[in-house]
Amino acid sequence: MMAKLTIPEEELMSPGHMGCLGCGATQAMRYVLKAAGKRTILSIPACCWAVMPGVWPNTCLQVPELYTPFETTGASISGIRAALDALGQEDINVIGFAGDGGTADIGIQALSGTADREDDVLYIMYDNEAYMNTGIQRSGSTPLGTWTTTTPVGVKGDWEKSPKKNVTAIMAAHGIPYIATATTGYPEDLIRKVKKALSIKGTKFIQIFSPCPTGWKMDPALTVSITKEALSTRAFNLFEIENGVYRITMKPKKTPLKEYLMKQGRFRHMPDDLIAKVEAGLDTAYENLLHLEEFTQKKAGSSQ
Amino acid sequence: MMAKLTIPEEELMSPGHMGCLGCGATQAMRYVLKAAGKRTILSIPACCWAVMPGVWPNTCLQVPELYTPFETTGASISGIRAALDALGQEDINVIGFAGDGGTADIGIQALSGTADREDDVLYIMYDNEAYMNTGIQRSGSTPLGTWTTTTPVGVKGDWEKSPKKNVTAIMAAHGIPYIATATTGYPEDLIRKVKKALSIKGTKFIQIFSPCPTGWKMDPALTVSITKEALSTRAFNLFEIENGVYRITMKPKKTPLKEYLMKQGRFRHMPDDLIAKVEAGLDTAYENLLHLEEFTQKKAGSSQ
Amino acid sequence: MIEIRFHGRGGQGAVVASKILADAAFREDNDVQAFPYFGVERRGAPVTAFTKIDNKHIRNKAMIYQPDYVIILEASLISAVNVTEGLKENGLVLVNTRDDPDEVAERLGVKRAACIDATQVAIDNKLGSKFQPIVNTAIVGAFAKVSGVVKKESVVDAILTLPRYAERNAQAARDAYDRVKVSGGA
Amino acid sequence: MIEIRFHGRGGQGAVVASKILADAAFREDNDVQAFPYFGVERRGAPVTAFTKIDNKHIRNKAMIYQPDYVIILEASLISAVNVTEGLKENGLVLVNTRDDPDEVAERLGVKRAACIDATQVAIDNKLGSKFQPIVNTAIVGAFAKVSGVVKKESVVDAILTLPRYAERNAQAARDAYDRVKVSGGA
Amino acid sequence: MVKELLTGNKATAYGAMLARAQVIPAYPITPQTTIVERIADLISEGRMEAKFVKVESEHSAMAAAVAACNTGARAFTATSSHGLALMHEVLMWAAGARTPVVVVNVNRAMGPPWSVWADHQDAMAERDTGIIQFWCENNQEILDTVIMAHKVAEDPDIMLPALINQDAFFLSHTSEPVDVPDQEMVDRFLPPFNPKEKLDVDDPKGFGSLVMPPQYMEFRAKMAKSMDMARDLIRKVDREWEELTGRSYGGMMDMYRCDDAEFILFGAGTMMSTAKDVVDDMRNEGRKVGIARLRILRPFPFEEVRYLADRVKAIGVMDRTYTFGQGGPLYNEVNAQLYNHTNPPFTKNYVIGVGGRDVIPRHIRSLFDDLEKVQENGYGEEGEIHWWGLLDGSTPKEEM
Amino acid sequence: MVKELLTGNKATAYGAMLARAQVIPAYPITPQTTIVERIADLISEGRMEAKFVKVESEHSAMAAAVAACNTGARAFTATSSHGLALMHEVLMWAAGARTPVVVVNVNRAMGPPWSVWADHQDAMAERDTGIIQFWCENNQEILDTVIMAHKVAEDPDIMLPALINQDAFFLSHTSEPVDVPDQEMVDRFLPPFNPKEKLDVDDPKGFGSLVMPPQYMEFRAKMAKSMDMARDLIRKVDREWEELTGRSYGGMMDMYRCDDAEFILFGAGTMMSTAKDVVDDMRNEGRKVGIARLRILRPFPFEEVRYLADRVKAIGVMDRTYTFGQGGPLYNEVNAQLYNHTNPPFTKNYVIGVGGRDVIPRHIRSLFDDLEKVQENGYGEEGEIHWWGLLDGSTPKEEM
Amino acid sequence: MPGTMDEIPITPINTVNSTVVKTGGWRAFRPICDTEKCIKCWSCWKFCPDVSIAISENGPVYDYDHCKGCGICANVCPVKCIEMIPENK
Amino acid sequence: MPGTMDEIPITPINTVNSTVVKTGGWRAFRPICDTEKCIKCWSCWKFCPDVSIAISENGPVYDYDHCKGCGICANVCPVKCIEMIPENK
Ligand SMILES: Cc1ncc(C[n+]2csc(CCOP(=O)(O)OP(=O)(O)O)c2C)c(N)n1
Ligand SMILES: Cc1ncc(C[n+]2csc(CCOP(=O)(O)OP(=O)(O)O)c2C)c(N)n1
Ligand code: SF4
Ligand code: SF4
Ligand code: SF4
Ligand code: SF4
Repeated sequence: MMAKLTIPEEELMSPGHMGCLGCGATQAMRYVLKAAGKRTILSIPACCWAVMPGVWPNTCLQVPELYTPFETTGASISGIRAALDALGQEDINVIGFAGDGGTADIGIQALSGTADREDDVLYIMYDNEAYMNTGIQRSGSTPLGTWTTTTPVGVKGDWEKSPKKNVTAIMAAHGIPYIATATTGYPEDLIRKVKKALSIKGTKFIQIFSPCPTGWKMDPALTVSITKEALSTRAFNLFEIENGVYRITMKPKKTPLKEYLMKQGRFRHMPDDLIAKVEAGLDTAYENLLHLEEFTQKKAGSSQ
Repeated sequence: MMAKLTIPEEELMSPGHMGCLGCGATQAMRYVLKAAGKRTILSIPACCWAVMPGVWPNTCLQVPELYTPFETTGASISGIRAALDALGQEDINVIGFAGDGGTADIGIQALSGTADREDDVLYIMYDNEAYMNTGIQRSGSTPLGTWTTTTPVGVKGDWEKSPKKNVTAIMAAHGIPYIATATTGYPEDLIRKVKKALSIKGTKFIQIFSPCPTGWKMDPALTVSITKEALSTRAFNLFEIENGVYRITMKPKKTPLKEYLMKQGRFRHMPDDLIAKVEAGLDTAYENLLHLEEFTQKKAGSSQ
Repeated sequence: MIEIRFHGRGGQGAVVASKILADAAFREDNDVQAFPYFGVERRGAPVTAFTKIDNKHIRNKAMIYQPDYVIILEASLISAVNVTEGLKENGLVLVNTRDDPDEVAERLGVKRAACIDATQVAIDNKLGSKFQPIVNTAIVGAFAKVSGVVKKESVVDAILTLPRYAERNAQAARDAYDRVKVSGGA
Repeated sequence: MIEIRFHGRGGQGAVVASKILADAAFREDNDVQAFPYFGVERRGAPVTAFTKIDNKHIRNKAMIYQPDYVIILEASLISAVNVTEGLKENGLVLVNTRDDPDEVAERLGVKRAACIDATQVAIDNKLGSKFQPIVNTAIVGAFAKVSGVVKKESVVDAILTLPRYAERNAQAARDAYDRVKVSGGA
Repeated sequence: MVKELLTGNKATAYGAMLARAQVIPAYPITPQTTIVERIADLISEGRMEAKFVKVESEHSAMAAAVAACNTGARAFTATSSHGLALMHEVLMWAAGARTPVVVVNVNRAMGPPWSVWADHQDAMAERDTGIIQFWCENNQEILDTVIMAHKVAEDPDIMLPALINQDAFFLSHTSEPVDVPDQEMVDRFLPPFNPKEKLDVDDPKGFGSLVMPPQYMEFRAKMAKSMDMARDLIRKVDREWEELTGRSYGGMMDMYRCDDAEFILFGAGTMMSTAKDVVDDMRNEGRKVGIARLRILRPFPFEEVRYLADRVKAIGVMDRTYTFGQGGPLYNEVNAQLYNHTNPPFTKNYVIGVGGRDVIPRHIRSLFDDLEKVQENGYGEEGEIHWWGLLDGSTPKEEM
Repeated sequence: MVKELLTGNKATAYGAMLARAQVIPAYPITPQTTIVERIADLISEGRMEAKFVKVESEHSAMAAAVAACNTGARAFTATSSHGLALMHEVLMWAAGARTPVVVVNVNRAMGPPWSVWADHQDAMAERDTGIIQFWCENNQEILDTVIMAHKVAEDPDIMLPALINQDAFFLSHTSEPVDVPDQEMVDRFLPPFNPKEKLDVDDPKGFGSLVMPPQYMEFRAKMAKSMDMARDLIRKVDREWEELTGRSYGGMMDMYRCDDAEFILFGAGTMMSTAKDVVDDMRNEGRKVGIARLRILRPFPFEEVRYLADRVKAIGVMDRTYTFGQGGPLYNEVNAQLYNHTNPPFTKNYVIGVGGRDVIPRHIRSLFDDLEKVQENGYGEEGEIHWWGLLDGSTPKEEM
Repeated sequence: MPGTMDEIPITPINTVNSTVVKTGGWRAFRPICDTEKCIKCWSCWKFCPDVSIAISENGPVYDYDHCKGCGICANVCPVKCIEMIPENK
Repeated sequence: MPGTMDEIPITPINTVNSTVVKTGGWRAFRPICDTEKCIKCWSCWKFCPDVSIAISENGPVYDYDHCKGCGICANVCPVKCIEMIPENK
């Protein structure tokens, strides 16, 4: 009567870490380590995950881990890989694990360099849609309409004015062999993607949608369920891009965006017309994705 | 019997500059200034163009011009625009003019930030496919197979191993309203695109293919004619992307890549199989472009 | 100089409480400082904040090691944190609890304790949710009563400058002022 | 110490010439330095390079202001650059030209000049293209003859370490050694 | 003038607002973050008119600020530790470009170890860049200094960027009563920024080109001269501010009960505020002690340091950081300036409070005690540089 | 051992090859570029086995080098001026992380004005970072120092990054005869890099985490101690190298004819090489002059400076840069270390050669003349800091 | 926490498993499982961000030393057999 | 070139038109136009990177003070009426 576990049982992340109540980013790490296993070296820049493992001499991570300056993840994992190559050490996963700010903003150059060099590493962007470690400031990955401390509602309605930065598209433009999105609400899918990425040589990129109850002004108990709504509202989409070929890995039935937004304090100020505008944008983006899937799959099929 | 001039007569770039014999980048500047006119502020990072205007107190530029550290063009033009806004000065073009290294590599983060903020500026990448100011080192924009001083042929054949970075695709992924490619061999097209870009609000990006006889190990007299071959071999393609819709602005008849390559010392070592591989890659990229054109135009048509 | 230490959880408003108290004292022509413990705590974790009050100019920028008062925003912290650390001999501890102050004093091993069911006050005044009542204004009201360091009016005035629910918060402070109980039957 | 200055154009090999000469002198147990003028010149623009030769250890890292010899890789530079600047009283100028050395000496206002048609030597030895003949090895060969500062053999040995067309370059040096003419009919 | 309870960070934001900063490119970093947030709030509430450029890094923040300045706008930014370090290249650029950007830096320790607490390495490591440096001990001083710094930096004779330092948490996150001056008064004090040369389409010029060696040195000499001229201007601006507000920060240096002092502690930031209390106590006990607080690091207050040297028996220099392989930076600065000076007093270096360790009155008192002892008996085992309070037993337990 | 004609940059590349650098992330910049190019060539010719990581910026170069070091590989990189400045944050990180990356810096002026010529501001502005600093005067020294620096930096007691400085063009682009030691001999001298702690999947540890204030200071004290210990090790490594090759660089300082000198010029880089020639000439004229060349800036050679101070009448300090608002950095360093020293000699600062101005023998001679005059008559109008050779007439025309 | 200079490594190297940190003190609400109702689907285990649920034959076993009381387990439980009880009571 | 400190601005501000720099000295080959053959299409003018060709009724007028002799004009001329002559001769 005991159900089989759907994700690996081994834990490489321990309790006693410093994550907030209900932190999605900690789930992300837990799953990534389950997928990657012990023969993994992690590189973590400034972000919540630079604090969460614990204050010296404690750590919740059971794999070797390098803390680095904020903007260096791409360069750091390139350096680790180069060193392993120089030392003749093989079969070790090198994973950069950075927040959306550390990826889409201050770290995008180092990441772009890594991809340009085609270094054999996996870069994971855990995406909580703002700078959380410093207390909820906008990042490139913050969606249109969001309140953060640097996009205040105030009198003038200075909420975030530009749409969520499309980091997977940017990475796709780099022509790397594997790109995927995942979310903490679907650990099986997440783990499969991490494993697949690690089986491919070259630069791989995975964006993990990781709810942050603190920054999203949300009940921590909703961390899992909110991801389902993010998917069904197209606020986030699950797909992978293998050698340029798109595959949408989940196509849930559409639900109204407003329900998703109103569960989160960061969106609660949004007027209906703004919500409609955002919703339209998300729908277009989703259609685009469907088109890309069709188009790239057809092309791949025809070239076989 | 005197033909009408096909490009504006006014010169905002003077002779006496420090460009090499037959420098394509100087042509690029000449045409850009003809298109943009006097009410233009230029920002130029470290690159050949930081040296070419002349040693203090000389300058060949007849518009105000700010030299900046290498990696700052995006931030610099954002700062200029913000200042103009704060000072209430309107109708001034703000143009960043940077090399491929200063754009695709060390400057990509600042540029990405500018695009993310949707600042109202034009960013021009003059693309000579390597770091020329420092004496021909690879950049992200260096094509597969190229010799440069950091991708030597040597004994091991350490020529450039990754394809030319697709900067327009990266910028397209940023969702900016106007992106174009141009080349110095077609000044009328180039000037039209610069003018169009300047008529649009938001962040615009133009990549100008600018031959460098010094770095390409090529007869300077070929600066113009080589661009035609670049186009007909698909080594470079002319197109524009307006609000996501692609338009290929020149579709020349295909000519063999090898002829193009063998005119340039930087490619002369390339074995035939490598040439074939590069050629196949360029053909695929061109097909992709054709597909994108079809697909995005159809979509745009249907949504009208 | 009077030194007060607050214990709460990240997100519960201990830092704001320390500022309200400072503001109240400032309104009575004192010099003041209010500051959080300089940690990297996350939401849910125990946090500490401080207030210094003096009728002379406060130049001392050091932290507080021997508080005159300790204010505990949530009783469950008592088992998680050494709340009485450094408390002065005659110091007083104010706790958000329904329990009896004498019993609390004994449990904590201190001479003087005071208790206020700030959670109930907050719920009564519709501050926060049932799961996350906002107790920081109530407890400062109670503190005014048991310490006499600041007047009720000053606390209310300080609270009234809050950007949201100012009046309800002020009322909570007034209610707590009335309901707080001190050990020794005072 | 013997100091030599080279004038050429960017891309023409003046810097390599200065190194070849230094290398030749070094092979004769001298201490040497070879360095370009520290400019930011681009291809086509006039460039300058230097060689210092001494039988003692050279510690002086300063540039050269009063050369003993000036070597001009292309005659058209004479009108573009002040090629004789600082030349020592008895200094010699060696020019790549078909012209007569006496005439050149007069034109330059110097006591001693030497001329070699290095362009022709280069073309004869298939060095570079007709439009861009590579004259730097030839001219160093000529220099060996007219200056006596280094032996022909040393120049040839130095040239033979070049990565490409070493033998043809060496032959150019030998040819130029034989063909160079000095003013005053020497 | 209204008194408000402000943290150092809010005081900073108010300073920028009152100075009418026009372009503010900034990037968040603990413990500077609330500066950026408060500025966003002030703009959003319509209380402040400035272009807030939400850059993607500190490097870009400073680069955008420099460009804005070159275009003729008053530019302001704020950062801390790693952010300041990432600006390093552009700080030097700002100095050479003569763009008077004002930067507030919340002094925080450099990693690794990661640490967000007060430490002066970040700013000391910019002492060679050509940027003016102000140091503050309380929130009032921060607000006032933002305004004064713009006036100094933007003076046509100066035209250099300025850095304003405040201790992490001890100021940035501590609320204190602060007088908020009227806008009208500030406007009288600080005229609009109107640089002689700027990017101007009607008078096109190039800014910052290549210069050959013979001239480069001249440009640097001009910079050196402007930096030196800033000394008198800083004193003058301080006096003007005092006339308007009654508040002075001592011009180039903040001396507290130094006039007849025999023993002086010199240092920067909040620990010197605490030290003033200790001096009062010790004076009551008849001890001739005083505090010299670093107000300006660049240009270095050499006249003031020499003035002190002529009067005191010994100077203890407190450094909240360390220059590895050479000693505390302030200690070196003071010694360097007193060398070649007649009648040099004894000096000793105390490295203290590094990485956010609290400096409490007892520590200050023990430093004075130590200084007196050393002046009488010479340096003990620890030599002239003493790390105060290490676990290795080099500091008496009871003084820790 | 073969003698080859090498530029400073080629000597650097050979040094990295002989030191068996394993990971080399680097980014080109004038005048360092040919280092990167030569390394690419050596690898491509199969003469060197190293992973060359073609990073997109210097910030990434240093970050990749640090990470490689943490993984247990010997890491090397090279840069110059703006590139070094862009590394600033990561240089501090490398120090705190105790990763012995070796960095060669071609000293070049900082912009604006853009300038590619020799100037020491780039490196001096890193003096507070915790990185060991070597300075070279010729190409032989560069090659040798790359090897020695790895040995010093990687010592288990030290574990700090090292910076090796060489003057732009005067060394980087100047060919000189250089002894190229055998690989076998170098291997005997320099053991493989094998750090005690590294990223290891079989023994997982975290590197560089947050540390609370009480411990942060202890970590810094450990760094300070290691830096201080480097002094003896540098002397020892210099002696060992001398035993193997016959070449010594004076350990912590290169003193030339200082023993009985009355007047000393102290400074860094190529101008001090030129100055040695001048000293020989002047000695022949009976003048008691000597040259103290900066070999190590960090840790500062305080014993050597004090040794000199005990012997000479005056020290002239030549700075090829300037710290705005305080004086030449070397001048300050020397003064700082001589303060509190008994029997202090007279010192004067000469700012010279800034931004690539050539320093020729006549200049050196006139500095000695000036120093003698000043020691007798006191500072003249220029004071104790003299910018040598400005167009403003402050330096006699005939001495320029 | 190491007490002397010698016990401190040259740079922070983290070796102590974070389980020594009892984050249970953060908890304001305590999850209690009605093991009768539990169907052993392990959703709670799978989603716990604090790795504070162990699997047993009787259903989830809580590690109250570390559970922070976020309420995710109660929220994801398909049969709603987990209740969040205020710690104070 | 300014000669005194006072003539030097505080930072390099470039105001002198670069035409003062005679880059004609770089030229090894000199373009000569056979104006008889010229059809006045202005390709040469359009593509000259050194802005060294002026338009006249008789065809291109060269600015030999600045022309560097790259040969582009000769190369692009549709009727091949421009010849590049070695400067030496
Ligand atoms: C150079 C630099 N700038 C700024 C910071 C401050 N900082 C640390 S973490 C952080 C935000 C991280 O955001 P993100 O990458 O989205 O991760 P999250 O905190 O949301 O997990 C910032 C701004 C820093 N450490 N270094
Ligand atoms: C921080 C920094 N790193 C490196 C350099 C050196 N640098 C100046 S220009 C340049 C190459 C420029 O290449 P690109 O942008 O392609 O322009 P191009 O020179 O080819 O015109 C480099 C590496 C610099 N100035 N600053
Ligand atoms: S190197 Fe190339 S791009 Fe640079 S000036 Fe010369 S020709 Fe133009
Ligand atoms: S989620 Fe509910 S049903 Fe599933 S194992 Fe946990 S307690 Fe049992
Ligand atoms: S040769 Fe070149 S520079 Fe001269 S005019 Fe023709 S195109 Fe212009
Ligand atoms: S390109 Fe030829 S035909 Fe046309 S204008 Fe020039 S010279 Fe005349």
